[in-house]
Amino acid sequence: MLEVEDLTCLRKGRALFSELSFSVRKGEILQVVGPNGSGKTTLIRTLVGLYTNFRGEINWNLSESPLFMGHRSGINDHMTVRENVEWLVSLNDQVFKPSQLDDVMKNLGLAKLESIFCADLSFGQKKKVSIAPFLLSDNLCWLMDEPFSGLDKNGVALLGKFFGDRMAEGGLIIFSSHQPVSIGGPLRSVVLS
Amino acid sequence: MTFFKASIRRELINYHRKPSLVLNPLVFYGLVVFLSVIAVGPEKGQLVQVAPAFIWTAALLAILMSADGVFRNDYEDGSLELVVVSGKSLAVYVLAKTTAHWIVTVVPLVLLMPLLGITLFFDFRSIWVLCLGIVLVTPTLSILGAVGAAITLGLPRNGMLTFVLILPFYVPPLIFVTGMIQASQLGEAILPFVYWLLGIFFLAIALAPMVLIACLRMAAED
Amino acid sequence: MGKELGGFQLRFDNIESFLWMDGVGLFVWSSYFITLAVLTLNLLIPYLKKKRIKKEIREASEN
Amino acid sequence: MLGWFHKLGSPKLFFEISTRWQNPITALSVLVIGGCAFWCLLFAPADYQQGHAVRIMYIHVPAAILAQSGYIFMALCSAVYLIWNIKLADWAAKSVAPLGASLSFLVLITGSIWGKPTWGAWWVWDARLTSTLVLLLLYLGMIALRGALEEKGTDGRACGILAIVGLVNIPIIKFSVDWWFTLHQPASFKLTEQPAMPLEMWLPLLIMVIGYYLFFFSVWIYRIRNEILIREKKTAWVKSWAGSS
Repeated sequence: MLEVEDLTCLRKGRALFSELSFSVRKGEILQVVGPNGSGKTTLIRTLVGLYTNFRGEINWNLSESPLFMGHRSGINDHMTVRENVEWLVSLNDQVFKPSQLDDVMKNLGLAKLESIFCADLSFGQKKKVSIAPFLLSDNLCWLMDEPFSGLDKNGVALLGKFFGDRMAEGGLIIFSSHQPVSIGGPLRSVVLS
Repeated sequence: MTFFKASIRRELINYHRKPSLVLNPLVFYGLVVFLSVIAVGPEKGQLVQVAPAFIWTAALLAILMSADGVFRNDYEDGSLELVVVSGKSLAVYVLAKTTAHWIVTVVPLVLLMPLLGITLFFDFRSIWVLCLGIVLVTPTLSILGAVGAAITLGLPRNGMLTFVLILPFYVPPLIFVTGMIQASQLGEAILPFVYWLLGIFFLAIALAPMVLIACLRMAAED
Repeated sequence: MGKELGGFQLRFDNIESFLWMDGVGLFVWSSYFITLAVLTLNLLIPYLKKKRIKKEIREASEN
Repeated sequence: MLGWFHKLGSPKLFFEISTRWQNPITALSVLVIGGCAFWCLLFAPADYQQGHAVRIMYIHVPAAILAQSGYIFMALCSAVYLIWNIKLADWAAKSVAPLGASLSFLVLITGSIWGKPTWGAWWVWDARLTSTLVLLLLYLGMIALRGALEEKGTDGRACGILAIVGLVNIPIIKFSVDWWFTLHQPASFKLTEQPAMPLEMWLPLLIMVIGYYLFFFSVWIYRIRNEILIREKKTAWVKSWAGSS
């Protein structure tokens, strides 16, 4: 679980948001909402340890570091979809069978694209590629920055369903979104102004 | 170890897909040497005397120039922050990066060396020493170049700054490696130079990872 | 050579020899003047900058 | 120890304390350097080999000492900043760079002017001149990196890291340049093989070095105060300071 107390993030001497307190338990999903520039990305990056210019306390109580999806996709344009997914998965110490990858690709609507260079994919397709390692992993703690942006209607519904599944398995998900999202289950939110 | 293998494989795939990253430094190197020959003149005695100077200067510039981009792609597409978050050893990551960079820039350079040596009227012993010098000095140059690349990471592409920052640090390796060639041409022992170059290399590989990791963490932060 | 001045030995007989310094006067004097210029600039630049900053802060707080 | 550090790390406190010190130190340094210059020009003995040209030594050597110890000082400030995250230490490091660059420039200029009457050439690729040239390049690189990163606000850590890398490298550079010099040693007059300096020469030199140190710190204080004013310009105490006097 995660507990955040009195978190204040500073950017160029100015407080982006101040004295934020919340906690997330296993089996819960937390949505970070707020308009552009309210600090959603910074909050996610702070939680994951990428941003250090903050005051307050962040306590993770986890056995392994969470899976992270950043604002930038982490997809290398000169590698194929499969190579990218393999690399991303190896970062998380996971192994998978080829059949598993096929299933995930089919689920994401990326079947038969495995040997395509990622430079040739659309923005939404790339987003799906960066979602793939999450589905191939046993790690139930996810931190995602704007996972829904760029996805089509089916993609949004699909990711919402994945969220619901993970929650049922006792997962802990924190994601940011600038638009309201419905998932298969209760959703708590932190609002940044 | 698996992470090292995965990283280095990824690097090599990238170089394979973008052969210009391998070819451009090589062509640049050949061009600088060619222009220097034009400037010095084709006379044999003179060439043998000054050729080591521009061979090394060209190698230095070519390596530094190509090293400037080693982290850029990963920084821009967000892979770097994923590596930082994943908790994988950044030291292994930078080691894989610089090793791959060293392999793809230096191996062609060593292969090119006999050819260059013959056109510059070097005898076989000098060519051998030249290759040895390349193998000994370029790891240090690669590592220092990576430090420059990491410090300027996140700035708009500006090769000049990396040059200004890192070239002063290239002075010691340059001194020892040119000294080695000159010693061999004068028929003196080259072993002391080998020791010095190795010493500098070990120092660089011991200290550089710390610096590189700090720089990469910093770059991932913004 | 020279006379005693409070325990110190004066090394020159007259102004002319002081300026000439056996032929190296130009070198000695130019390096002293360059040093003077560099050191003065080192003091002057931050001093002027401080005045400028002060003015800026004052104007900013008045508006 | 840490508490004391953090207390001194407060920009406001440093500003207040330095207000009292800056003018006396500046005045003292001008007095010492000026007075000592008279001593060096009028009363110091001429060298038996170089004649009066040795008087250049009195302004050249202290500048060289300060250019080098300035770099060490800068690296130390950077280390303090990187370890304890005290912003003032970063500003302190930043304030050293232009000063150090100007001093190493001074070393090179006076060195070459000194070289003409003694070596017979404006420039000699002597070990010390060469490593000072590298030092100047390191300072210039530092300033360039600051300039490039300042807008993003990440200049402190990058420059700090570079300064420390440079500190590790300076002895290596010095050593290798020495080696290089012995490899290519030209048959010329060497300054290093002088007999021990008599008291009436090294005493003014020592005083000049002290004067240069005082000068270094007075300029450094000026620069760091400016830095504090710029970075803290929105705080109440800076506004009241600007309004009051």
